[in-house]
Amino acid sequence: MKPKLIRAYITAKKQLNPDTFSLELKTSGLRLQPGHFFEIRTSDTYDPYLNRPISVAGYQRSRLLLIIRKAGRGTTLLHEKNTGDRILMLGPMGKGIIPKKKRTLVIAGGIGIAPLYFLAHNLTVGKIPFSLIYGVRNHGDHILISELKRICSDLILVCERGAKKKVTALDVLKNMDLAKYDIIYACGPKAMFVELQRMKFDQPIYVFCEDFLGCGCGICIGCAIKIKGTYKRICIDGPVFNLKEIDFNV
Amino acid sequence: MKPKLIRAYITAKKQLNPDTFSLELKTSGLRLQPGHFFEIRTSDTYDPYLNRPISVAGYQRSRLLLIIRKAGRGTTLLHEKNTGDRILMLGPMGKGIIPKKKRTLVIAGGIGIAPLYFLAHNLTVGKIPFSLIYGVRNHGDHILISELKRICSDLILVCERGAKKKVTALDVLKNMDLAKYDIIYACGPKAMFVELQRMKFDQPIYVFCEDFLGCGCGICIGCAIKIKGTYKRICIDGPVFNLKEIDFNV
Amino acid sequence: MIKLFGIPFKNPIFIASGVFGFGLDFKEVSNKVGALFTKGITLKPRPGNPPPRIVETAAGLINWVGLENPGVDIFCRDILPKVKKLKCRVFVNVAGFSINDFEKIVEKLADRIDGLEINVSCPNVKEGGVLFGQDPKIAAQVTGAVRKRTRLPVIVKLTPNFCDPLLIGKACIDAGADGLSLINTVFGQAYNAHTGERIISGGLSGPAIKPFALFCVNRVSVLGVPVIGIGGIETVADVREFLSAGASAVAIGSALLRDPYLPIRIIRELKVVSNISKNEKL
Amino acid sequence: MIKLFGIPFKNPIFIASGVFGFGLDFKEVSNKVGALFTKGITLKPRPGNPPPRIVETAAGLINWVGLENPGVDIFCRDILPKVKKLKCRVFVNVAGFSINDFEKIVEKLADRIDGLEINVSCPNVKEGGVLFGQDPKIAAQVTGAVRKRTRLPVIVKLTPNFCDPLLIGKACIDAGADGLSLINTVFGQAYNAHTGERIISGGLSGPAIKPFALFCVNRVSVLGVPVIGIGGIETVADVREFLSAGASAVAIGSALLRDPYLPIRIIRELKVVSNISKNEKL
Ligand SMILES: Cc1cc2nc3c(=O)[nH]c(=O)nc-3n(C[C@H](O)[C@H](O)[C@H](O)COP(=O)(O)OP(=O)(O)OC[C@H]3O[C@@H](n4cnc5c(N)ncnc54)[C@H](O)[C@@H]3O)c2cc1C
Ligand SMILES: Cc1cc2nc3c(=O)[nH]c(=O)nc-3n(C[C@H](O)[C@H](O)[C@H](O)COP(=O)(O)OP(=O)(O)OC[C@H]3O[C@@H](n4cnc5c(N)ncnc54)[C@H](O)[C@@H]3O)c2cc1C
Ligand SMILES: Cc1cc2nc3c(=O)[nH]c(=O)nc-3n(C[C@H](O)[C@H](O)[C@H](O)COP(=O)(O)O)c2cc1C
Ligand SMILES: Cc1cc2nc3c(=O)[nH]c(=O)nc-3n(C[C@H](O)[C@H](O)[C@H](O)COP(=O)(O)O)c2cc1C
Ligand code: FES
Ligand code: FES
Repeated sequence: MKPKLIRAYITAKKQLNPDTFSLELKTSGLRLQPGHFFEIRTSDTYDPYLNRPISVAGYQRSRLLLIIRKAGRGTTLLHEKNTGDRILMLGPMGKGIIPKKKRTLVIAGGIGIAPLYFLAHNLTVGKIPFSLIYGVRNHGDHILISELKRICSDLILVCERGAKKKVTALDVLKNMDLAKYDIIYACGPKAMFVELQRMKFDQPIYVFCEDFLGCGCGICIGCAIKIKGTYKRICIDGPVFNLKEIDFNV
Repeated sequence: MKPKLIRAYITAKKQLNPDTFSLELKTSGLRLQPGHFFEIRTSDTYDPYLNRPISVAGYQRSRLLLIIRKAGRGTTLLHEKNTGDRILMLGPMGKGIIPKKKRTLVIAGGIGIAPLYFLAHNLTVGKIPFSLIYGVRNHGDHILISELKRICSDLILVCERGAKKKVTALDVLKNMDLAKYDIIYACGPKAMFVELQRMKFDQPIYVFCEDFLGCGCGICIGCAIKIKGTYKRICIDGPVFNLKEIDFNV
Repeated sequence: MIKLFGIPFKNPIFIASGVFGFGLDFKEVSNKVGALFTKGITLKPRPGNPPPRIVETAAGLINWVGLENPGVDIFCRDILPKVKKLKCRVFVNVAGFSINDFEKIVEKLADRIDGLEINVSCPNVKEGGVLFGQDPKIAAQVTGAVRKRTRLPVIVKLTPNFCDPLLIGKACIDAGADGLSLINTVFGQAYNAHTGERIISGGLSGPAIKPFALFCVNRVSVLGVPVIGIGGIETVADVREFLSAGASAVAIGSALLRDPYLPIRIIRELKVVSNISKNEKL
Repeated sequence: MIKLFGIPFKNPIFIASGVFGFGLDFKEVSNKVGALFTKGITLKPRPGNPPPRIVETAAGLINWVGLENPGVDIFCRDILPKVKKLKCRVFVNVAGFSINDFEKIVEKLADRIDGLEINVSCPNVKEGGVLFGQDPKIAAQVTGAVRKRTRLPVIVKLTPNFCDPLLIGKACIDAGADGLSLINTVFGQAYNAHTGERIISGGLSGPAIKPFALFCVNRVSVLGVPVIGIGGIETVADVREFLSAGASAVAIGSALLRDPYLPIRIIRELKVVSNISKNEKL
């Protein structure tokens, strides 16, 4: 699907944890898969200048769900918007993925849950069994717990700090029997990807890359990622890549 | 009074005509006169970059009244603010004036009513009789009519276009017996000032100048106005000047 | 319709080099503009620079893409046939690291396009690039060498960095340039405020540089050749500012990163505006 | 506390020339900063340019104040006694239209201040100004002439316009400059989009130019003298970017137009931040 300029109304806004919120936007006629994202205009002015890429976290009955973490200026301006406000955005962008009918493991770190929430939903709809490991930094950071519990029979919530059991998603992973899974999807900070790469899994592992983008639609070549030795564009060739092919030491 | 950095809450917002609105801000401990203005930050970002000067239109019981016309980007952003929002501003700036106990004529053109509304109020409180000629471009543009009627026994509303009687404030002036007045105050577009200057009144006439300012507090020398042959600063030496001393042909 | 270099253009709204690839991703946009300036083409393929390649700044961005492109041979074989089908003028942005490079690229392109934009102003490559555009003698040499090898319109793209576009522009015109385009990006850097590391060193673009671009365009407008104004154009008002400063046409750059459909809207509004002013004159 | 040119400064946050008058309107601010650079002082009084003198642009502004100032004599007689009471270092920004001007102003100022900032970079005057700062030979001549007449620290303020600050800076240091400050404003223009008239042609400043300023500061930082970084500084993060780029101290300019109290906040935050990082190191 070719990206379009879309003006959509906010139909709902929810605070999910102290620095994460969701926006529900009314926009019809799209065909969306996990991996797709929108480039959101955060201000009517030139500051911030560039749009901000935000993943599709859900799409049902003309309602687009976005889950956003206040990371800086742009997302803070988005946080100031309210139900009824109109948002300008471009999309859908990126390549969406259709989950394979394989035994699936999903690993989310922090805000990485955003696109994976959509993936989990699609896995459920497609009746594909999956486990979800969802790690966060601080106690209370987990979002959408009841929704996740409803769609995921095997949900492992972990917390690095402040909880009784201090573990990361990767600690959990190391103590798991991974032979149970044929395919892995992950989204989280870059450090997590680097660590996952070191773990050398047998099964294919696909990661949702989140980096600073220019245009989001392939025209600026500003979002280089080295894949099997040559630069690809995160926005057009991804954002989902086979982790084994990524060269992080560029 | 030295300008301070003030963070004030909007306690009321009213739409006065299609492109003019008022904001009431809670801020205490100020001593304000007509001519004083505040430099308002219209955005948390760098675009628009400079603050916008807005006159004090009223101040009573810690409530500051601003009357603002949507003229461009900054004032449009201000218009998007709502009751409960906090506004950052610097002030008070400029030299306030204390109206003399003389028979007074006040001439307002368009948004020029903003500082003159405060002046009219102070004239009333000081029991100084005055007439107010208030001209606007289009039918329906007049604001605060009932309030003005209450404080001003001699109110002349005129309208350039769209009304039955198409006249400007200056047309009215030309047909008036000006000997009735000892002093004149005016605020309006520059074209009006130039025209008033041509009319060569006998009595002193003071005008509230509105130009694009840099800092509003005297430090940038960016707001030059030629007074008796030398440049003065609108923001610090004004904004109220003796019209006869202004040299517009700079 | 406007006429420059003896050839007609649908309108004076062009697309600047490097921000729209080869115009093939959004053909409906390319088909509407007066001209498309392609991404810079080098003699050999270039992988481009490692990330981060783009960092946002106040009302603009710094890029350090580093002329990633497939090289002139693959361009001619795989891309040019598609580009030729676009319903707009196509100018290829030629980026060399030696005079010889420029000559060879121009020869290989031959006359299969509408014109050439000689890029002596790229700040994001180590050799050549902006250095060629900072010295009037070298800029003139490059222009002269290209001039000898083509009958196509030759536009030289000027840098505003550490040299006077008026001097460089004049030298290039004397050496045979038909027009000038400016400005290319302004030198810029950004640092990580926490670690102190440099994040990027590259070229600044966007609304932030518009006043500087207007100054430069106005400065070279006395030289008597068509000038393509570039730098921070986002609105019809911006277009009119550049035309007022002396540009014959304008090219939109970074704004396309915010909205690839922008040129369509600008062209439409510009038509409406000029129709209105025509009617007002009646 | 920092030490530059052999003298101590309370902190590395200075106030740039021309945006705070003589520091007397907001004394509580002047008293807190490391140094104040005065509005440019010329030999004769100057009325300045007609309005409009300031036009806002994206994330910045263009000014065309034109060095309005009372001239060195009235400055010395009426203003200097008050300025001397400020509890900060005071550097007088010296603006000449000939080498002779510079010499005379410096002689008249004598050693009643803490240092001199030689302004060879003002874009808003017809004669002299930026032209002096674009030619390494003339810039060096000015510097040399000043050097002979004073034992005070001499800082040369560089322009980023159409010349390489590295070249000019080197020439000035060879001629005896103790330090460099940069950047002065960038050439900029704005036009009325409706009428086509030029509104202003002057100097661009503010966050828009910060990336360019960082580039220039970083470029001259190899020269081995203290560099005062200027251009678009609004936050502690900006300060740290400039220090990372190689500046020894920074000066705040346009940001004061938005908030004259800003330096106090930046100095306070900077102290907090550096205390935190000190504690983290323990
Ligand atoms: C394909 C894709 C999908 C994404 N999906 C989502 C999603 O669904 N939900 C979501 O929340 N996010 C998502 N992201 C990430 C999101 O786009 C970013 O968090 C967002 O762009 C940040 O914008 P901002 O203006 O809020 O932050 P910025 O103001 O741009 O700041 C971002 C970070 O950089 C730091 N920084 C900026 N400048 C400097 C400097 N000079 N020195 C040091 N540090 C600096 C800031 O402190 C901050 O930590 C996605 C990204 C991609 C590429
Ligand atoms: C002392 C003082 C007191 C004031 N008091 C009040 C008051 O009480 N109430 C009030 O409403 N106003 C008042 N004003 C005026 C007010 O400050 C301005 O209307 C306001 O600053 C406009 O800001 P803006 O961002 O909304 O408009 P801007 O976006 O700055 O635009 C202002 C105007 O300039 C035009 N313009 C801008 N750029 C260009 C260009 N390149 N080419 C052509 N045209 C252009 C716009 O179209 C618009 O008409 C006062 C001014 C002063 C100096
Ligand atoms: C991401 C990016 C890539 C660019 N690549 C090129 C290029 O290959 N060749 C070139 O001459 N200019 C290149 N430019 C410069 C633009 O064509 C233009 O001159 C500059 O960005 C100023 O215009 P703007 O402010 O509208 O972006 C590039 C600019 C950007 C932002
Ligand atoms: C209104 C104004 C007046 C200025 N006057 C002077 C001056 O007299 N002498 C000088 O050397 N620089 C002058 N400058 C330049 C500033 O000192 C500074 O170098 C420049 O504005 C960049 O910094 P900024 O982006 O923080 O403003 C002036 C700048 C402004 C905005
Ligand atoms: S962000 Fe522009 S090409 Fe990917
Ligand atoms: S606006 Fe700065 S001195 Fe008046």
